[in-house]
Amino acid sequence: MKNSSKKPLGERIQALYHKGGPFHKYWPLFEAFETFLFSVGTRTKKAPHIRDAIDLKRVMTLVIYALIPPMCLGIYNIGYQTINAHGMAFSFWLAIWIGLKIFIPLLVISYGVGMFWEIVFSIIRKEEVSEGYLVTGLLIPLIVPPTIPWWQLAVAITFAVILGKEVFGGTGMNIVNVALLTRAYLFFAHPAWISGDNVWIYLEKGQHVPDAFTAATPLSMGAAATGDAMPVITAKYSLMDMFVGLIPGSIGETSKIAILIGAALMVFAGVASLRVILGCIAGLMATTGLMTVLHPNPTGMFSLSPVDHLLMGGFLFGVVYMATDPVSSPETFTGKWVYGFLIGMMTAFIRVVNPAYPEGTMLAILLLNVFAPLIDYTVVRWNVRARRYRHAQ
Amino acid sequence: MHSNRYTITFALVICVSCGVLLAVVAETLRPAIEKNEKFDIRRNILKATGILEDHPQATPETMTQLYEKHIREIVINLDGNQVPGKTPSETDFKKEKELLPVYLRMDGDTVKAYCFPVSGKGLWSQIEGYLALGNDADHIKGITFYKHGETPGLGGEISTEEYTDQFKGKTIFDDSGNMVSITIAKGKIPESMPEDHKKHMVDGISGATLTGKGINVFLAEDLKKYEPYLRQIRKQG
Amino acid sequence: MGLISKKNKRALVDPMWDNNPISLQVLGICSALAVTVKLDTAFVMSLAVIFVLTMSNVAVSILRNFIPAKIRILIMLSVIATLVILADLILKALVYDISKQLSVFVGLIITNCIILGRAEAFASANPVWPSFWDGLGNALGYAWILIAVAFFRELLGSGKLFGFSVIPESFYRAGYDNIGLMVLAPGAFLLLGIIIWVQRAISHKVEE
Amino acid sequence: MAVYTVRRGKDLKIAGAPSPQELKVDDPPVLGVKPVDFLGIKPKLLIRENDRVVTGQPLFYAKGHEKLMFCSPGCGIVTAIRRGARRVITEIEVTRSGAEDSETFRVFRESELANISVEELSAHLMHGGMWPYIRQRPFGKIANPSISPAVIFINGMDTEPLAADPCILMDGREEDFRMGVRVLQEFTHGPIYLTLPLKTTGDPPFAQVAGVTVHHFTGPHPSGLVGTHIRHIRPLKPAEIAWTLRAVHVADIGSFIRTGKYPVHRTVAISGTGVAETGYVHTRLGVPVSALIEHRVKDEWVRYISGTVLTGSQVEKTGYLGFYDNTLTVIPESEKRDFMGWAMPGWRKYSLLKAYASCVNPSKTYHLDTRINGGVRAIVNIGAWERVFALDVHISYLIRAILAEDLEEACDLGLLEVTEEDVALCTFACPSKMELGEIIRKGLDLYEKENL
Repeated sequence: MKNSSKKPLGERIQALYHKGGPFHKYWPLFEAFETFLFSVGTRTKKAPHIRDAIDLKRVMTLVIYALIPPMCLGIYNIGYQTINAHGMAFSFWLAIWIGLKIFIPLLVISYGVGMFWEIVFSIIRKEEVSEGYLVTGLLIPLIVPPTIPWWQLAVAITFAVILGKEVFGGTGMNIVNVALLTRAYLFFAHPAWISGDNVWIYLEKGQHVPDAFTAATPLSMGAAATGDAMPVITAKYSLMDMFVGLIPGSIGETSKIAILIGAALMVFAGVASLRVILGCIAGLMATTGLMTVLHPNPTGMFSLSPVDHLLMGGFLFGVVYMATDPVSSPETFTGKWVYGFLIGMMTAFIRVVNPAYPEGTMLAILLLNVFAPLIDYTVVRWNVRARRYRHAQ
Repeated sequence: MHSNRYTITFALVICVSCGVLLAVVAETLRPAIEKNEKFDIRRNILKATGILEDHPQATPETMTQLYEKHIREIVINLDGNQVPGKTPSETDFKKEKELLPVYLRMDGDTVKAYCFPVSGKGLWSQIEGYLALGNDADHIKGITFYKHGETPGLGGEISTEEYTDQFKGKTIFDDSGNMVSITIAKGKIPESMPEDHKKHMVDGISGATLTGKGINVFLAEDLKKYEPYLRQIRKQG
Repeated sequence: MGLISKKNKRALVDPMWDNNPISLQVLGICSALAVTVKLDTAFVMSLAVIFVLTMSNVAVSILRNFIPAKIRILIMLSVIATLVILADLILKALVYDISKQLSVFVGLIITNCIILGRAEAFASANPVWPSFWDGLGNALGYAWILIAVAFFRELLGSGKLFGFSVIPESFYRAGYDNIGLMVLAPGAFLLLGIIIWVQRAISHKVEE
Repeated sequence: MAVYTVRRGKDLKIAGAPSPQELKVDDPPVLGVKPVDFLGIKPKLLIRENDRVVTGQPLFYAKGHEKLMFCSPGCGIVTAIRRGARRVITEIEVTRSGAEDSETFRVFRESELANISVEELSAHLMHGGMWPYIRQRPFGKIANPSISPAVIFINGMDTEPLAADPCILMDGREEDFRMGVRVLQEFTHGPIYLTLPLKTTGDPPFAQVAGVTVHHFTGPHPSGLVGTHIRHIRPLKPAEIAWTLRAVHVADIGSFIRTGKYPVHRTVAISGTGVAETGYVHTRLGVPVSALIEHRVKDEWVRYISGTVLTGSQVEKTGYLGFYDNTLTVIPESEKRDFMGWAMPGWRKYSLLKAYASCVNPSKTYHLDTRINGGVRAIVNIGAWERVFALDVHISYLIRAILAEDLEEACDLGLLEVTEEDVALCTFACPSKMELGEIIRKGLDLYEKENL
C-alpha cells in the first residue's frame, strides 16, 4: 500500500545498485539518472514534517530557464554575424541554422566532459551526483567565443572542474565560479584564441574574413579609440544593436535585453541575489562616472559613460549569472552588497585603466570570488563584536 | 661560550678567506666571462645583419671569426658624424647620451648593413633588440628582439623568426624622402591599403596590439636619433 | 654496507620523497616558479643548487665545532654567499646564455630557505659525511621537482624539450596550440600543486 | 509596551487551520505520559506495572534531580510501561478505573505567597509536577531551579502553522493566569514580559493582569516564537537565564496553586488536511490520539503530529498527545514520485521561492504532505534560510561552525540564542534538505557537555 507508486521492475533494477548489488559502485550514476526521471519520494522522519517543494535540482533548473533568452539570441547572433562577415544574403532561418551548427557541438562538449568528471568523482567519493554542473555546463558555451577549438574547450573544462572544484571537495565547496575559471584558463592558456580582434566571427575551414570587415567588439574599439570613443563605436554599432545584442562577442553576453529578462526571472524566483546585481551595477557606474568626471581630458575608455559601459562587453552577463553564484559569493546580506560593489569597481578599473584587457568582468569576479570569504568573515565578526558589546553593557 | 676575541677573530678569518677565494676565482674566470658577454652581443648583431643567415653552419668559434671579419664598430654623435677613436665596448652610452653605437657589416670593403640597438617599452616590459638596415640605409636587413617579457603566445611572438622575417625588405623612408619609420599594423595589413603605405608596414600579432604600439613608438624614437647619420649615408650613396 | 651506511642512505633518500623540501616542506618555491619555463634553465639551476647545498653542508659541518654560537647564522650566510657567488661566476664562464636567463635567481639561492635550513638543522650538528649526503639528498629532492615542473612547462607551454621541438608540426596544423598559461608563473603553481596532490595521494595510500 | 514588527519570515499557506468550532469527544479510557517529551530528562520510575495511581501522583522523577516529579494525568492502573530503542522508556499507560481520586496539595492564597521562600515554592511546584512547564533559554529545556532567571517571558501568541489559538485556549482562565503570574513574580527580580499578537480587536481578557509588561509582535512566523521575542525585547547576556512559558501553562500553574489539584484539563486543536473536520475539543492531559480523531480521518495513510507541522513530534494512532502540546495536526503521508518534477511548471507545488508556476496565485493554500521533495545535498546557500530567519545570527556560519564542532566560534555566532524551533522554518525552506534543527541541538548538547 505504501509503496504502490513504485513499479516492481524498477525496484528490481534498483536492487542491482543497492548495497551488496553487483553495480553498487555505480550507485551515484544510477541515482543521478533515476532522480532525473522521477523526483525522490522519501518522507520526513521528524520535525519539520513538511518541506518546501524546492530542491537543488529545481534551483539549477530555474537558472537554466533564465539562461534560455540569452542563449537563443546568442545563437541567432552568431549566424547574423557570420552572414554579415561573408556578405551572404540574409535570412532568419539561415542565421539560426549557422548558430546551431556552432553552438550545439560546444554545448555537447561542455556537458559531456563536465558530467564525465562529475560522475567519476562522485563514484570515487561514493556520493550522489550533484546538480552543480547543470548550470555550469550551459554557462560555459555561452561565455566562450564561437570559434574556440573543441579540444581546447574540453581541456579547459577538465582543468576547471578538477582543479577549480573537485580538489576542494565538489559542489558547494569551490571557491571560484567554475564556468569563469574555464574561461580564465582559456584566456591565459590560449590567449590568441580568446582575446584577438578577429576571433569572434565563425568561419568554415579555409575561409577568410573579407578584408574590409573587422569584427572587433565595441569594447576593444573603445580601448583602441584615440579620441572620444563613443562616436567611433556608434558609427559601427548603434546603442540599439548593443542592447539587442547584434554585435560580436561571446555567445551569451551580447544581448542585454535577453540578460535582463533572465535576471528578472531569477530575482523574481529568488535564486539570484538582487543585492549582488545592484551592487555590481552601482560599483561600475559610480567608478566609471567618477573617472570620466575626474579625468581632465577623457579619451578612449575614459570617455565612455557609465551607461555605455553597461551596454558593452560581458559585464551584465557576468554579473547576473556568475557573480550571483551562491557558492562563490558571500552569504551575508551586507557582504553581498560589498562584494557586488567591488566587482563593479574592479571591472571599471581593469577596463579603463589597464591597457591590456579591454574586458575586466571575468577577472573582477574571479578576484572577488577569492575575497568573498574575507568579506563574509568581516561581516560575521562585526556581528560577533556587536554581541560582545551588548554583553558588556 | 666563546670569548669575544675568539668570535671576532673567527669572523675575520672566515671573511678574509672567503674574500680571497672569491677574488682568485673571479680573476681567473674574468677573461672567459668577458668573452661570453661580448659574444652575446655579437651574436645578436650577426643575426640582425644577416651574417648568420649566410653562414648557417656557424659555431661559437667561427662566429667570433665572422664577427671580427665582417663587423666594424664605430661610435657616432647626434649629428651623424663618426667620433674617431671611440669604440662601443669602451663607451658608456648611458652617461654619454650624445653618442650612439653603430655596427657596420663589411663584406670586403663595402658596407653591406648598418646595425644599431633599439629598445623601449612594450606592453609589460622593456624590449631590447637590434635593427639592421641595408647599404641604402633604407631597406631593413633584419631585426631581432632578444630580450622582452611580453605575454607568451601574444606579444611574446615578436622574438620568433617567423615574425621578425616580415620586417626584411621594408623601408623606413617614403618616396619623397621623409623618414616614416616602420609601423606594426593592428592585426593584418588591410589589402586595401595603398602599396606605398604597405612597404612601411608589417602585420601585427592578433591580440597583441599594444606590444606592437610600444614597438612602433620606440622604433620611431630610436630611428629619429640616427636620422642625421642615415641621411648622410643616403646622400653619399 | 660499504660506501654508504644505512643512516646516510636515509639522509640521502628521505628528502627525495617523504620529506621533500619543495613538495612537503614547501620551501624554495620562489625559484621553482622562476626558472622552470625551460628544462635547460631548470637543469642548470638544479646543478647550482646541488653544488651550493652540498658544499655548504660540508663546509658548515667542518666548521661546526669552531663556529661561535653568537654569530652562527652570520658565518653560515657568509659561507653560503661565497658558494653562490662562486656558482654564479662559474655559470657565467661556462654557460653564459643560460646564466643570463637565470639572471638574479642564481644570486637568490642565498635566500633559498632550503640551504640555510639544512645548514642550521643538520650540518651544524652532524659529521661531515652524513652532512654531505643530507645536502645532496635535499638538493636532489629540490632538483627532481624543478625538472619535473620544467619538463611539463616546456613541453606544454612551448612544445619543446631542452629547446628542441618535440611536438610534430602536423599537430599544430591539426589545430593544436601551446598552452600559454604554462609559460606564466601560475602554470608553475598549478603543476607544483598537482605534483603535491599526486604525491600525497600516493603516500596516503601507502600509509593505509 | 512596544510593538515589534518582524520582517523576515513566512506564514506558510497550508490548508487545514483549526476552525473555531467545538468538537465533541468521548472521555478517554486510557491516558499516557511520555518521558521523551521532556528534553534531556532521564526518568527514574516510582511505580511498576499494575500499580494503582491517582491523579497527580508522581510516576517518575528525573535522574539527578530527585525532587523533579512527573505526575499521573489520571486515576487508575498502570497497564503498560513501554520502552523503545536502548530500553528508553517511551510511554507509561494508565487505564482509568474507579472514582476520580486526586492527590491533594497545599492551597495558597495570594497573600501567603509573599511569606514563603523561593526554595519552598519551587519544591512545591516540582513535587506537584508543575515545574516542567517552566523552560529556560538557552537550551530550551526544563529550567534549572538553582538559577534565578534574569527575565521571564510568557508567550501569549503562536504563529506556527495550524496551531491552536492561545486566546481560545485561555478562554475563561483569567483568574488562573493572574495567580500563575503572581507565583512567577516570586522567582525573579527582573521583569516579566507577556507577548501578544497585535490585533485590531484589542488584547484578550487575560492580558489585563498586574505584574507583567505587555509587548506586541506583528509579522509572519517566527514572530510568535519566544526566541524572536527575546532577541527584540531583551537579548540575554552571558550566564543569564531566561524562563520561557506559554500562557496556558502559566494558567495551569495558577490553577494548581489555587486549587491544590493537579490540573488535567486540556483544550486541544485538531487541525490539518488529514482530518474531515477541524476544531477544538475539551479533553484531558495525556489523551490518546485515537480518542481525538475517531471517525474524523478521511485518508488512510496519514501522519499524526502532536504539536505543529514545524516543531511537533510524530505519534502513532495508538500514541498520546504530548505534555506541552495543545494541537494535534493530521496531514497525509505520501511517497509519490513526480515524473521529471524538476522541469515541470508545478501548478500544485508550494515553495517559499517563486520557483513553481503556483506562485501566480499567491492566495492559494496547499495540502502539504510529508515528502522531503528532494535529495540531501551540500549547502548551496541561495539565501533560503536567511529569508525566513528572524534572529540576529548568521545562521549559515553558525551551522558550519557546529558542523566543524568549533564550539567557541558557534557561541560567538550566537548558538545560545537559538533552539531547534527557531530554525524549523529554515529547515522547511532549505533546498539542500539539511536538518538544521538536528544540527543546532547537536551543538547545544555538545556545549552543555563541555561546560558542565
